[in-house]
Amino acid sequence: MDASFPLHLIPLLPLLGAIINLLLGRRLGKGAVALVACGSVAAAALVATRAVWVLGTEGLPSGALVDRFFQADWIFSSGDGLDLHVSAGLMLDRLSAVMVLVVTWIGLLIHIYATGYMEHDPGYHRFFGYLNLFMGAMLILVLGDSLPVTFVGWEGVGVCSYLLIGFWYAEDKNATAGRKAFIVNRVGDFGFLLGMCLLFSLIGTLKYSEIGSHMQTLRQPLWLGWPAACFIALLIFVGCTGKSAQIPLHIWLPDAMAGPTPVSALIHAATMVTAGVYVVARTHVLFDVFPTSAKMVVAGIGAATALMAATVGIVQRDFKRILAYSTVSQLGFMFVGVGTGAYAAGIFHLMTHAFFKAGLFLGAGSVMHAMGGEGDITKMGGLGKHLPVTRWTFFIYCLAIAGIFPLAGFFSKDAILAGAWAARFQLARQGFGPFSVEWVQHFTQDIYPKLIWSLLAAAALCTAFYMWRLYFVVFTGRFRGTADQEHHLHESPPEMTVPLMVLAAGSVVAGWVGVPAVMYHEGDWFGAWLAPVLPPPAQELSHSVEWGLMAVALCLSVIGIASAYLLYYGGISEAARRAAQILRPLYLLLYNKYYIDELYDVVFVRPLKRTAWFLWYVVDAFFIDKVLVQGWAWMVSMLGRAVRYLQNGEVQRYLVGVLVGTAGILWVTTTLPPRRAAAFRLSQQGRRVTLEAGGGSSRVGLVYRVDWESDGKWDEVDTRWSTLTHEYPGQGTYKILFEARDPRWGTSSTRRRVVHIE
Amino acid sequence: MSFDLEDLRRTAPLLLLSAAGLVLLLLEAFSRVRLIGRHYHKKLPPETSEAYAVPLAGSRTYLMPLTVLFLAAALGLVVWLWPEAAEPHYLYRRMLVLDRFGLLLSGVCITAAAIGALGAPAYLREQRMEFGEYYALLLLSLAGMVMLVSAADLVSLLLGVETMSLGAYVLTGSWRRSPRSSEAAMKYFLMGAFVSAILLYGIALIYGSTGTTELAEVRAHLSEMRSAPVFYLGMFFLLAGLAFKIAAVPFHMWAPDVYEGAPTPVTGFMMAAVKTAAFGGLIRLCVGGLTSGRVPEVSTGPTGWVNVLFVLSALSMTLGNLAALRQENIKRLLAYSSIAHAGYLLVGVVALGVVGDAARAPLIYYLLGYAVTVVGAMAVVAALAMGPGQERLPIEQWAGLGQRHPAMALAMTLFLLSLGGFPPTAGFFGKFYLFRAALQNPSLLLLVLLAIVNSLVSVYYYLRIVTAMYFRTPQEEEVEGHVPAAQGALRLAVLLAALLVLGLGVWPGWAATVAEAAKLAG
Amino acid sequence: MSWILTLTTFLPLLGALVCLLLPREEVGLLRGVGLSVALLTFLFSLGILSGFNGQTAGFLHEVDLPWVQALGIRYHLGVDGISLWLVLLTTFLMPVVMLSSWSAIADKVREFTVAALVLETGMIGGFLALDLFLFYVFFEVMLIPMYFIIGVWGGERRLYAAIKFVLYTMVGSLLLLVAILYLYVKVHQATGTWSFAYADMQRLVLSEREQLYCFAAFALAFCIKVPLFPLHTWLPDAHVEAPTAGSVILASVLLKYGTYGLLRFALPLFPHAVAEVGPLLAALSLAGIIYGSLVAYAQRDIKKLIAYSSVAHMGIVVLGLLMLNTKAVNGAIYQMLAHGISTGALFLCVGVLYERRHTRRMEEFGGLWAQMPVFAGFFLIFTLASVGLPGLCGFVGEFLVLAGTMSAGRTAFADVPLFGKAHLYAALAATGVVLGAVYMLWMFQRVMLGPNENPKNRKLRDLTLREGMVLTPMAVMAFWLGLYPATFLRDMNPAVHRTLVAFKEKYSAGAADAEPRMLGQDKNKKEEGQPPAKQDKEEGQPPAQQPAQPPAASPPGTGATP
Amino acid sequence: MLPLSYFNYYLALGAVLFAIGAVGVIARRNALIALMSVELMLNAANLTLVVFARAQHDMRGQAVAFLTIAVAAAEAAVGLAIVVGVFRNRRSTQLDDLTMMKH
Repeated sequence: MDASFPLHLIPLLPLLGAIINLLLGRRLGKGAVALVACGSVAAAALVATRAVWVLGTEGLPSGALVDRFFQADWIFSSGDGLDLHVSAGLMLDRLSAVMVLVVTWIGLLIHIYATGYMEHDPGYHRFFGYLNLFMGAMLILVLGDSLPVTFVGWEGVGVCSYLLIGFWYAEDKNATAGRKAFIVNRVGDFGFLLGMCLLFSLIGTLKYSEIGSHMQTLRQPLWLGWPAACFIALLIFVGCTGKSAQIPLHIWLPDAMAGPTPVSALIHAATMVTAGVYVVARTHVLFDVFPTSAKMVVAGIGAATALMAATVGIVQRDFKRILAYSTVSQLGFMFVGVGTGAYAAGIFHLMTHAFFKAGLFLGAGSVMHAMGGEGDITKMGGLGKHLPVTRWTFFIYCLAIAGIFPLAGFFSKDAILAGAWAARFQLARQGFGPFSVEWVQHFTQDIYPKLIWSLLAAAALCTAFYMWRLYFVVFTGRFRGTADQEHHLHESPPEMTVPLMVLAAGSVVAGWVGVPAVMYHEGDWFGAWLAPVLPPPAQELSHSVEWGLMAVALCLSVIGIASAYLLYYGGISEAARRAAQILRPLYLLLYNKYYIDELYDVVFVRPLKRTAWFLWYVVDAFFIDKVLVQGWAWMVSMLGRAVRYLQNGEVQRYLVGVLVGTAGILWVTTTLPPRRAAAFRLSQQGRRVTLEAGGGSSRVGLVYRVDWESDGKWDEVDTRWSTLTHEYPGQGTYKILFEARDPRWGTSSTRRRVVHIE
Repeated sequence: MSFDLEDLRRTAPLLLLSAAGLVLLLLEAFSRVRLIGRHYHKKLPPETSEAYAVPLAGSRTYLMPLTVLFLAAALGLVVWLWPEAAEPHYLYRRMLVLDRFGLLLSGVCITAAAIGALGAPAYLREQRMEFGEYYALLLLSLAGMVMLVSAADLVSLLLGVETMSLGAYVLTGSWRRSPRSSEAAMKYFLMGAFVSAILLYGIALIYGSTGTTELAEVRAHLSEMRSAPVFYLGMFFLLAGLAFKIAAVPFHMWAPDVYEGAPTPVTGFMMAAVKTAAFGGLIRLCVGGLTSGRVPEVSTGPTGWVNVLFVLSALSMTLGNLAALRQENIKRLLAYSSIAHAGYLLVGVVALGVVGDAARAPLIYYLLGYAVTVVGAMAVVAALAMGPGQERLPIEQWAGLGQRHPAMALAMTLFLLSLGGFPPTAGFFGKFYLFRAALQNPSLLLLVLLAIVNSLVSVYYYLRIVTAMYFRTPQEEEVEGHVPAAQGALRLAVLLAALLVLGLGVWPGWAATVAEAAKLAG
Repeated sequence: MSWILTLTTFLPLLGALVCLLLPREEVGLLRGVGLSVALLTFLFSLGILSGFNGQTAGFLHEVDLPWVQALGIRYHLGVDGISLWLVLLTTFLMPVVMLSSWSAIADKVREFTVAALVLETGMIGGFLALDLFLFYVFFEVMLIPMYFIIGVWGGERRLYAAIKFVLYTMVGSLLLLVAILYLYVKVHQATGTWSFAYADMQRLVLSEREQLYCFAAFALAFCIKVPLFPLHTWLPDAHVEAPTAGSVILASVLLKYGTYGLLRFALPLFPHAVAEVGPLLAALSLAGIIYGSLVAYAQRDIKKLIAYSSVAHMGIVVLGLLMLNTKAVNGAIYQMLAHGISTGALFLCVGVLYERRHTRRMEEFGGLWAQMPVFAGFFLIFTLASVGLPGLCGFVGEFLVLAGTMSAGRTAFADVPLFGKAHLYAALAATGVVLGAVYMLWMFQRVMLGPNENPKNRKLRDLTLREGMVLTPMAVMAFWLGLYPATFLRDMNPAVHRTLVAFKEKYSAGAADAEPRMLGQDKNKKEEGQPPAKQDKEEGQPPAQQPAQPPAASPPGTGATP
Repeated sequence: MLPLSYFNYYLALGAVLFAIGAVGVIARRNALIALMSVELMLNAANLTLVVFARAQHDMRGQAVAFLTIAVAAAEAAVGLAIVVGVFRNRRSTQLDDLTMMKH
């Protein structure tokens, strides 16, 4: 049963804040703008918490709070057997409760941080207007009760990220980064839109609650034997890769660092990028269909992205770029969690990651704030003494993300690793070409999950290594920047450091919510909270295996940190430089992000420009316009010129014209008809041959003669009948002579035809 | 055998016009004139001759109103005879016939002549060729037209054509000061005479083969004509003669030169009235004389007149439009456009042969619409083209006229749109009405499509003039002092024509019903 | 006989005549009269809304008087769900266009006001005409004022663009005339009466081949107007050379005549030809979407870019129309409205820029956001609307068309082979969404974002009050169309359903064999009351009554009749 | 009534005269000669008319012949007047010179 609750207030408040700031911001002054911005988000947070409280206490565990903001349909079209009714409805169930809390509270913290960070920026009111707009759109995305409403939020956040990345539009590279983000998101949205339309075309409704009841139709094979649900799931997953920066469409996130740091923290760490994971979790019904190819793809891409991003993160020099690749990698982890069926683990990691990743970015912000905007870590060093609070909060975040025991990272990452290890996919009942059924079964059940686990383990190792490399290079050793930078080094103001501390506390505490059962029997409170909404993981692991996995994970983290300590403590050590020299090609490959950007440029961007140019200059401007359109005009005008010069002014030539004209008409009307009539049509039935004169209506008044055996003697003379038949006695080939004559003028024409008689 | 007075009453318009012509001649004879030598007109081309009579300025101002009065009276007579002409009466021993078709077409000719005459004095005074005979010739030529249109006998057909043409030859050459006018007259006369000889020879042959020159009789004798080749040759010569008059290709070569050379009001008169009368004669001949149910091959046979006119129509439309495309001189452009319109009208005549009586009303409506449009257009050309020395004919010189003479330019645009066949005008409804009749017989679909393509091509050169008038900026400054003498009369003429064109376009109902009622004798 | 339609149609013409009489020098007065007449027409057009309550399927406010009795031509106006919003779009845009051209049109103001008002009469009349002859007259009447607007007040190559525009459209409309005449003659053969009425034409059943030829003529005429892919080369020239007001009217209303004509005349009259030629047109529209977007990406002139974007948007509309189910057709009509608002507004923005810098080339601009923040806001809203952001006008139409295309296989009103691969068509059409973002944002960045190096752009002043009053209603409509589409869909849906049911009824009735017959008349029995040499009908003959529209049994499935 | 073939020679004469007249108009460059040729053509037509009238014993043809003589006279008068007009302007009556208006 769904209780109703004024959910529309949650997205509406930030939107109102945005409108006020954008329209009236210039006149309100910085204080008022900040108040309106943070106030609206705080109010939204309170309402959200109240809603989650109501959801938690009353109502059934699997129920949801529903709010139909408009009673009438938003978009509707009926009458052709498959009526489309899309209404602007909002829904809060246990899954979206987690998301709402994360978005609102962490969003609030970042808003407060931003009031300090953006202190002396001229576009102050515009920034907070966009930020509130983003919050509104994100809340619509999370609270949407059907795919179209989610899609509205989906595109809304895409636009806000475009505006915020390109916030300092004065430089071209920021604007280009914003545009790149929006277009890559748009490619993702292309997939999401198609998935939505395909789903609608099959079951006629798009509400999450109703998708479950139509699973029967979705299992029917749509194409190549795969069920429709698989295709829809994959299409939606394309949308998610676009939004959550997974392998094919991840190139926009590192460039998105061009935006202000609070933006990176809010959008590109905590909220927007996680929308993909949320949507996959929300539509888990589609992914759980029998041949779990969709889930295998999700897990595969997640793992690959995790490792790729982690390896690239190792060699980067820019502070925020390292964190960006870290986010991509952690998102990979979440997708593996969701992909392998451990939905709760995925969402749990999403929640914990929001805390420490937001903290990391804010820390980076305060460092760059102190360093006067300098982002290259090789020019920093030894900042620990100058920024104590930032340093110690950074220390906690690094521990958390590396996955050290008591902190959040350990529990959520471990849950995902366990889920990966225990995953069991079913691909198909019959073999694929050379592979027998058993081998396929064996592969999907054992080899593939283990492969994913090992990729994740390697990614975890790299994560620990590059985070602590960052920590040691920035906060330990001696300062490598310029003198006046060192002179300016100062701790950030309280409205920046307080959120850091809160997030640090969160990074520690957040993990305890989901302690795995094996350690503490009902410790997995978070899993229990999500159990009624999301399906449980495929099957349980034995205790010994779980302990073993935890131990392995912990060891990997420790090894990562230790090696980072050896190589980078007190600045980049000599050993690190020599390693970079020896592995030069590998170093370059990683530093240039596996050359994926250049690949896309060569494969997509440049050909697009060239075909555009070709289509415009060659096809449009020349072929269609010049040749087809103006060609005709030129031809007609040439004809006109020719006709005009016929008239040279001499009277006698005109008179000749009159005579020639009369003669011409005489010729046309007298000799032409017989000629057309003579072109007869011959039809043959065995020995009977019939002859039918041509020329249609213009053969009135003509006479015909025919000589069947061309023996010089006209068999039929001057008959008026235009159809003549003849019965040939014997076999053989005969030549028929046919003549049509106009008796009035004596003009005639003859045709002869050879005919074979059996 | 008595002379029936009734006949006189029934040919009242014809008689009135002739009498009016003579009266004007006499009036002209008694008005004052001054002999002058060459030195007076310095601007004349060197080779012009010594001395000739030049009418005193202002001595002829009363002639135009008188002419218009006579024309109005003639029109009144036409309207008066209209109810009586419900069923045809044969006059003068079956030489002429009084029927609604003849009356309507003569009404059209008279209206066109009246509008043309209204606009004439301004132009004539400007070009200093003010003389009375102009109006006399106009009326006499008009009398010829009325006779041609209501001819029931080949001989009266010939006489009508001759009277009309002779008047036209002299009018064309009446602009003594311009060498072009005399050259045009010479060409027009020579070809006209040559073709009227052919016409006469045709009549002789037909008389020979059918034994009579009366159209109704000819039709009766079609089944048992004495010798077919003679008859068909005679028919061809008759068709050739009339095709020359309506300037259908290949008999069109005279038209551009003559229309360009003749003074503009005369060109307007020739384009509108002469062409309408010629078509009237052609319809009389083809429908009245050469179509009979029992002998279809004379009309729709391979050598029948429908085939001949089909070819003429296709040629005229195509060549007329193509030649007009690159034309620079406005009068020559409108000449070629009138050849093209002869082609469209021939589609109607062909439809008369193929579809029968359904095509008669559209043809008459199109004739009315076309005549009014062309006479209006030429009146505007006369008004706008009046430069101090040379007439402003090349289209470049029309640049920017939209600014300087907005009213005239707007009227000209309306006329051009009507010629091009754009909706709210008479031209469009005419074409629609004509194609509606033609399309009832699938064999004409090809001709209609050709007409459609041609009217598309024609839109280009009509809009070229509009483009020049409105979109281009004028090159040389208008000589301020010189305000064209086109006062009230010419403006009234243009206004009348414009109102008729627009009225026929927006409320074609009444014109269509009148055209429907205009039955053909026999 | 309600007079509302006649008044709305001919009020602008009245205004034009009044302006003709005013002296040429009184520029202020002329502009005032022009604007007030346009506003008055808009108020009257709101009156048309009165009859609509979401259930009306048939035509409302019908006016049916004989015009040329002898030929069966009737002055027959009527409005239904489809043409309602197009008329209101026209009357809504005219005051905006008049206001926006106060500064743009400096010379010959009287002629401009007259041309614009005559054009408005033509446009409104065309949408309301239910007599094919009357439709053709209005279809042509629109051509001349547009020709003058482009030709007199246009840019450098205005002559070439104006002539090309007229001739290109004339090719189509002359073929249309022949097709209409052919139908007119066939109606006479089938029923014995001369009539151009839309109801009679709809009930006329022709043979397979005749339908194909007539449909080809109709489709060519309207596809030139749309413009569909290969026939579109007149659009960029016409747009670039036309003044701002001309471009807005051309983009927002004249293009809609193509698609409106297809939906109202081409589809219902020749169902079998649609089934046959549908796949080709759909393929062309898809090509149009992708081709239009790509070529737009290669443009240096903003107006040309927006012109090619119109080719892409209208490609989506044509695709929607050809899918023959209520969702896709509703989406198509909605996209027409949305495109009218978004592209019209974009042209207004370009007009604002043109008035300041007298150039339209992108490299001349750059970094204008700092200079003109308010203008930047409006320009951003309209760019995003054109890209199809949900919440703005572009999304609803696209979503409905894509949903309709995807589900065409199961829900179409005629079994066309095309719907087998409808999924593929939907996928290709959806690429338009991505390409749209590519070139629009690329243009937006080149013009508004980035550093402001060009010295000439230093001191551009922001929007004046008048320009603000021009752009604000457009922005309001963009949001209204995006956020609350029910107001528009409520009336479109029943009309579209009725058209498609009529289409299905005629499609299933099969094609005539040799000579034409009317729907509901069985093949052999000709209507008795038709003696061969038939005199034309006298005054008293009531127009051929259209059989009462039976409550159409909707096709299989749950579709409850509205 | 005599068969038509009896009059072949007269008809042939008429046709030949007609042809000569036509060639005269086209070939000769002098305007006056052209006028005379036209008169010749008209008389050829008259001859044919009279022959046919005789063949059918019907006076109509001969009446028409009289009419045509009057018409020919009128035409000659007008033609000469125009030739005089051209001569006054051009000092020459050669038809080849009259090419001021072309194309």
